[in-house]
Amino acid sequence: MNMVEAIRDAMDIKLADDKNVVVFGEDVGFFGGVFRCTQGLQEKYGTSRVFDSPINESGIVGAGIGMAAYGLRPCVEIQFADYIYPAYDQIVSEAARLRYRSAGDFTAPITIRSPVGGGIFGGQTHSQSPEALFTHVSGLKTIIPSNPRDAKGLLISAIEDDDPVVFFEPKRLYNGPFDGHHERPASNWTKHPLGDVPDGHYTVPIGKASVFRPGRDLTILTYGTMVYVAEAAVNETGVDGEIIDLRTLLPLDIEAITASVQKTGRCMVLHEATLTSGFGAELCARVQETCFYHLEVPVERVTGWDTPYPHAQEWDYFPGPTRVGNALKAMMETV
Amino acid sequence: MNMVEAIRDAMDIKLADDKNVVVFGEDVGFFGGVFRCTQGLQEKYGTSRVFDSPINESGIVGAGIGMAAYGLRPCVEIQFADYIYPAYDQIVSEAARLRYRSAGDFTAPITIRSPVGGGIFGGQTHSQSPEALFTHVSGLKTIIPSNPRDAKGLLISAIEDDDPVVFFEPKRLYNGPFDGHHERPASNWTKHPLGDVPDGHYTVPIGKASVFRPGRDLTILTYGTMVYVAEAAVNETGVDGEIIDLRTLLPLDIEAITASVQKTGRCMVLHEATLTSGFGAELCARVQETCFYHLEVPVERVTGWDTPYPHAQEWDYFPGPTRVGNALKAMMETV
Amino acid sequence: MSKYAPLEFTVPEPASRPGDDADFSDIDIPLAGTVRRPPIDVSPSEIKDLSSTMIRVLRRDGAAVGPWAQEGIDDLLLTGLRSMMRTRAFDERMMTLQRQGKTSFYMKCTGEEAIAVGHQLALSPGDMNFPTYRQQGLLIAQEYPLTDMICQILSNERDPLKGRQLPVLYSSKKHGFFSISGNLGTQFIHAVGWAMASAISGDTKIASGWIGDGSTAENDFHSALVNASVYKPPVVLNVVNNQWAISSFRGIAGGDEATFAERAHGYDIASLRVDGNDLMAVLAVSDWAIERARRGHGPTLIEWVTYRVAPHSTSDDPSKYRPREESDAWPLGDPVIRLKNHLVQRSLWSEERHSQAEAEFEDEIRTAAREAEEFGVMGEGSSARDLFEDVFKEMPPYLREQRQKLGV
Amino acid sequence: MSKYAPLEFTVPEPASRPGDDADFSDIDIPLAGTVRRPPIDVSPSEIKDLSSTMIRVLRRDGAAVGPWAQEGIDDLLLTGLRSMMRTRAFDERMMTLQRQGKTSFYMKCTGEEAIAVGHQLALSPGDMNFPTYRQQGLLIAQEYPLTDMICQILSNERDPLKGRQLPVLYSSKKHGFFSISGNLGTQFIHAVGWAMASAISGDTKIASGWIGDGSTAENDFHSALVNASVYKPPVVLNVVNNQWAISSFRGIAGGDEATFAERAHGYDIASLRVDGNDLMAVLAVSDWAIERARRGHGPTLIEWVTYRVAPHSTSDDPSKYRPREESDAWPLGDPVIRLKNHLVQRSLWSEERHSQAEAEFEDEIRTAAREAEEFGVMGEGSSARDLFEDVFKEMPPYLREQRQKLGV
Ligand SMILES: Cc1ncc(C[n+]2csc(CCOP(=O)(O)OP(=O)(O)O)c2C)c(N)n1
Ligand SMILES: Cc1ncc(C[n+]2csc(CCOP(=O)(O)OP(=O)(O)O)c2C)c(N)n1
Ligand SMILES: [Mg+2]
Ligand SMILES: [Mg+2]
Repeated sequence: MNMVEAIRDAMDIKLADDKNVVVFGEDVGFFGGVFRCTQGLQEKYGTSRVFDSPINESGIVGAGIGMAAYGLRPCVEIQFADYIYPAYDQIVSEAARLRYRSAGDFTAPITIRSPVGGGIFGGQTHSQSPEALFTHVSGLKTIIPSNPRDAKGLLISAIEDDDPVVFFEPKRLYNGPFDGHHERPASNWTKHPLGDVPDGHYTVPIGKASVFRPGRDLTILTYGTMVYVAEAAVNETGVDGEIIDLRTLLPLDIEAITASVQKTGRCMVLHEATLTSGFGAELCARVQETCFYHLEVPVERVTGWDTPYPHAQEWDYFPGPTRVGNALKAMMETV
Repeated sequence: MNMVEAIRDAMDIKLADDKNVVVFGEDVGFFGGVFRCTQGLQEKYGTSRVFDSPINESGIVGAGIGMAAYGLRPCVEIQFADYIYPAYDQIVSEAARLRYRSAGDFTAPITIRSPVGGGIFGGQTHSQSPEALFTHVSGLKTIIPSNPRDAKGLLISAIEDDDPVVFFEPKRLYNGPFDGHHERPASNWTKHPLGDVPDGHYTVPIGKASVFRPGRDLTILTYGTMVYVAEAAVNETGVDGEIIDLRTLLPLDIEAITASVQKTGRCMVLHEATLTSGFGAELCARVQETCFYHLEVPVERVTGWDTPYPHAQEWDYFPGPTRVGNALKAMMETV
Repeated sequence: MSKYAPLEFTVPEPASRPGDDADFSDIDIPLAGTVRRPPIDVSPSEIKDLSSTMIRVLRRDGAAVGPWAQEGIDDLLLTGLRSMMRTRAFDERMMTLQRQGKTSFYMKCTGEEAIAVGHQLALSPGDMNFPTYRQQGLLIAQEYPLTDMICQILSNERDPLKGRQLPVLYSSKKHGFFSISGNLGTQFIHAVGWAMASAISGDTKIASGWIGDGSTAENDFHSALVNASVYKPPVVLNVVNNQWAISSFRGIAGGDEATFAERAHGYDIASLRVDGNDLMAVLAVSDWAIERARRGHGPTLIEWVTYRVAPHSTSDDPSKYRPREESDAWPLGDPVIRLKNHLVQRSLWSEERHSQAEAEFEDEIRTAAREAEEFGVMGEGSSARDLFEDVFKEMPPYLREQRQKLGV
Repeated sequence: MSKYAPLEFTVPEPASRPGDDADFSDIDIPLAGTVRRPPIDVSPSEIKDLSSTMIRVLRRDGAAVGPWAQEGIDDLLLTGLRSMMRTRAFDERMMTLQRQGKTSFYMKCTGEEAIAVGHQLALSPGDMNFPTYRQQGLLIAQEYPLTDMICQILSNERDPLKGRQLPVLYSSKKHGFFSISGNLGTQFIHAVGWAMASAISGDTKIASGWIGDGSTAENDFHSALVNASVYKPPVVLNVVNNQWAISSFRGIAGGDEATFAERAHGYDIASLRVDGNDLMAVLAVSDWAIERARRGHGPTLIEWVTYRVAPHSTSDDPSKYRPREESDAWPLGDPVIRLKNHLVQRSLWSEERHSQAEAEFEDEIRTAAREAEEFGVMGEGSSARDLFEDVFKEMPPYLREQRQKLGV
């Protein structure tokens, strides 16, 4: 099962087992979404459960909050994460604050799905990774799965969660794991163990990282597409990196992180978003707080540059396996 | 001169010397702004240069971008930084990207002023410090002055800058330096050397920090209101802290930071915003990158908690001199 | 050089400023009873004229006239009068508390009481309001415990919102009162979403959204209208046009040449413009719109024309931007006096009962305030532990750690 | 239990879906020449009817009729025809390049050419468009170098935007063409702001904003209209209603019962609804609105009624959501053919010249494409150094360091 199918399966299961679940967003109804994540769901559950929304991201989230306050569990789609900013006020000032400001009287159990990341030659408005803009907001949970199995289990957890969840889907992973070698043929999920998605209802817990690849030399903290880039770089350099797939950014699995870095003594933080004030900054800060006396070299951030996501220079922007590999080697060389 | 007067003076000078400067925002015209920062300017420059806007923050910034593209230099006010989120898309996707995406063909030299921070018993929607949400955005400059003299010089620089600038004014400092001892009588700027503001046109450069108080034991990286809290904690604990007032968060004066931390070997990061993914995370990350081998203890973040800004519990949220002082002492005790 | 004159930039100005005589000559007021009452299933395009006029029931002489005058609602009218009087007395008392330094902040709705009170009396249990900070009448009209309200205003130990919100930003699901946001306009689309949910669930409940004239400029106004236009959910969209938004008059929201009710036309939403200082008009029009929504005929936008007699808040001084005596000149009068006159004329009420009631309500509120003050004022008694609760349903480990760090 | 029936949730549906016969019976089309032409200083409230009808000049038989028919503009009409033809030929060629893998992405405006082309011909040098991605006609109508356009589409060495933008998101200040944003709707308020600036500066230039039917739902539509309503700047606000927004039809933007032009009523903005497939109507109405703006009479919103013949983009397959032959059934016809018929009838043009012109334009564009391809395709020749330029006017040290790290 690819990631699109896994995500669709999660919504399908929740639509079937909870009549309060509704799914909407731009083009998600009759058409089934520009990435096809909701294909067939309107036909199966009707237009009251799965429907098109006007092109108004603020309204999608705002109406979702009203529905959630009523008692529904909306799972909404923002067509690209680059278009989530018009909804930013509704997410930050409303969804994230409602429980707190009403002392639990009203809540907003809404799931906001949105494709993130580049690598599809989409230019600056189809490529961004804005996760750090959400991890700074108290009251929100932020999830980024890296494979179909996690995506399904985490999306079910998100929809069942009683708080608002921002669920970012690395669009470059929809069809297959992607290691950053854009010049090579694309692989797909059918051949990958994590494309083997269990049937029916299961959950992957929010707030738990997974050790994607155990290793002894160095810890790589990463998530989403970059998990595979890290894997490629590890394989190509021979550095025995332990790759931690964070899966949830907030709440962060600091225990898993600390255990790994205290073991390896070296830590790289890897993401596609721009460097400054990216989520990698928080990871650096936490790691040096909990592992200071174990660190042999500074925590190294390998990330997108502090520029908008370019179109033609996409692969110069993208922190691919070469850049990651060079950084890995440099970190192992430093005394 | 207090900070309100200094800010007004900066706008007054720019309105007078550049006919392309216009000032607008909610209640800024006839009334002169809810914090009185534009008082008298409409009378002096007329309704074409200084005027009220509809209550639509997105429109304030959006119209400002259009004006800037025409050739004006709008200096707009968002009444409270808590209300900047509706304008977030216009700031991030438009103002910050325009030069890049048009390869310099169009630019958006707009200054967005807004009061930040708490300590005025204003509850969660009159107290926030959202600076980190802007430092992650490539193409924006972010400034937070801590005193009238800098405020005037930096605001003139911001208006003259050819790129969009977010200019946050710590509202608790408008009338006087505030050290976090809310139970004591408020002091005001007339008695403070930094309240002595030069007449006429001058600039304070964007991107340059200042050493607010030299010290040998430890570096405190901070900005805005927290500068005075740091000062109080240093005085009260006797820890000889070097207080760096960053003034500009982006571009960050990494040289000043590195010089100080390499000298002291200890670094505290202090801000009022919530901890996770706050600007303190970036500071931690940078400091451990540039000063790793000089650091004797982990960089310590003292910040607001990861909760919304509460109303009644304001002083439990606020990282006041006691909390800062305790952290300073603990950092000096650690071996 | 050019055959065109240089363009000019114009900014709308109110008819009068401090020092001028108050001037409301630009407000057209039709005689009471002259506006028709369409059936509740009328199509929006058939009643466009009703957005440009003003539905009024109470005549200057106290008589209730025209097609919107309801009969057989004497008890409701008496309840309405009492609720308006209690709301006004409450506001006065809270101002005193603020002056005494017992709360940091307060916002009055003086002169606008008929709107929230009348509308609430037309709603049914289970319906949900999405209010702004000037609809305290919604709570007071339904006997929400005044002590609880005051505890919220004092942010004390018994504050139902645990000290987390600015005074007056109430929340009570039980009373059909959605948590007030400090951010303007955001609740308007929530009302639409809630109403969509009611329809999706095959329920019979309706939502009622509230927004100020100034706040109609916010973008959420549009998202609410677009969604209401597309899905036609059971929602009433109330615009309280009290002429001012802090220091800026309605013209700065684009409400000078067109009415706010007319905004609905482009969205195919029914809309009505109403004398908001006329409780009988408020009741009748609210009934109409609520019944329309509940019968599945879709949304209605209502512009309630009124005047903000009070300062914007306790932080505001309106004499800086409008004539001091402007509120006396307001042509729609005082909603309490207008209803009183009607009831007195019909011998359902008297000047003596009015004075008695005033004293009674003052007493009631003074007692409630005294009771509330026992639990603390100005944030006293609020718990630092509460600072970390309700960020999420379950407190995650990192917040527990932060709480420990604070030592609470 | 309740006396009310359960509410129902309804979502608007287009008249036809794949497999159905195309159905446009819900679109009312008045005869050409039947709609009045008001003076340019008319007040918005006097022309509300013009938002619900459709201004048309070209009759089915090719005659130009009615008060909006202009005379003495033969050269302009010929230029218009050529520009439309060139635009269409350009689109076709770019599709081929996309199929050949020379560009990743393209968006056609087939069937909508009259709107951008006609409007551009009515503008003056110095005026500024704030376009969407479907107004390539604005550039092509003013002889913007096709090679430059193609270099942008190919993101090659000569791409004026240095490879930073998705193909088709042009920018050219010199040609009065504001940088196209990938984010829908944002430019509408920019147009208003730019026009405000023109008025503030005592200039005589006007701005022209563009938005799609689907994108009118975006909140920036409201902020644009509110600001246009308040300050009455010299701006023309163009809504291109091509019936579809990717897979959702106009009803999902609330444009089914009310027209998009009617949105302007509640804002006291003049508005007109126009046959967008009729170049003579486009010219005449654009002239009217531009002159109105330039003379200081304020903003006009124009709804151009047309049909998106093309797929949304090269990533789209419309047969998934609408009848395959829907575009043939579109009742307003093809703008090129309609103008051609008019010109042929008046002997200003002929079938032969038409075929010749087609061949000529195909050639011109093929040549331009060949020229452009020499500088690379699919991002070839773009420089990694350019990645770090233009983030700011001056590159700050941290970006210089990052560039060094990348080794460029
Ligand atoms: C998003 C946002 N912007 C600005 C403010 C500041 N503010 C609070 S009330 C107000 C005026 C609102 O006026 P109106 O909507 O007419 O309501 P009224 O106070 O007259 O009842 C403003 C500008 C805010 N609370 N939220
Ligand atoms: C803010 C934002 N939301 C969503 C999108 C994705 N998107 C691109 S085009 C489009 C449809 C726009 O339709 P319309 O405005 O009618 O213009 P048309 O394509 O018909 O010319 C959508 C939803 C976007 N680009 N920006
Ligand atoms: Mg008001
Ligand atoms: Mg369209």
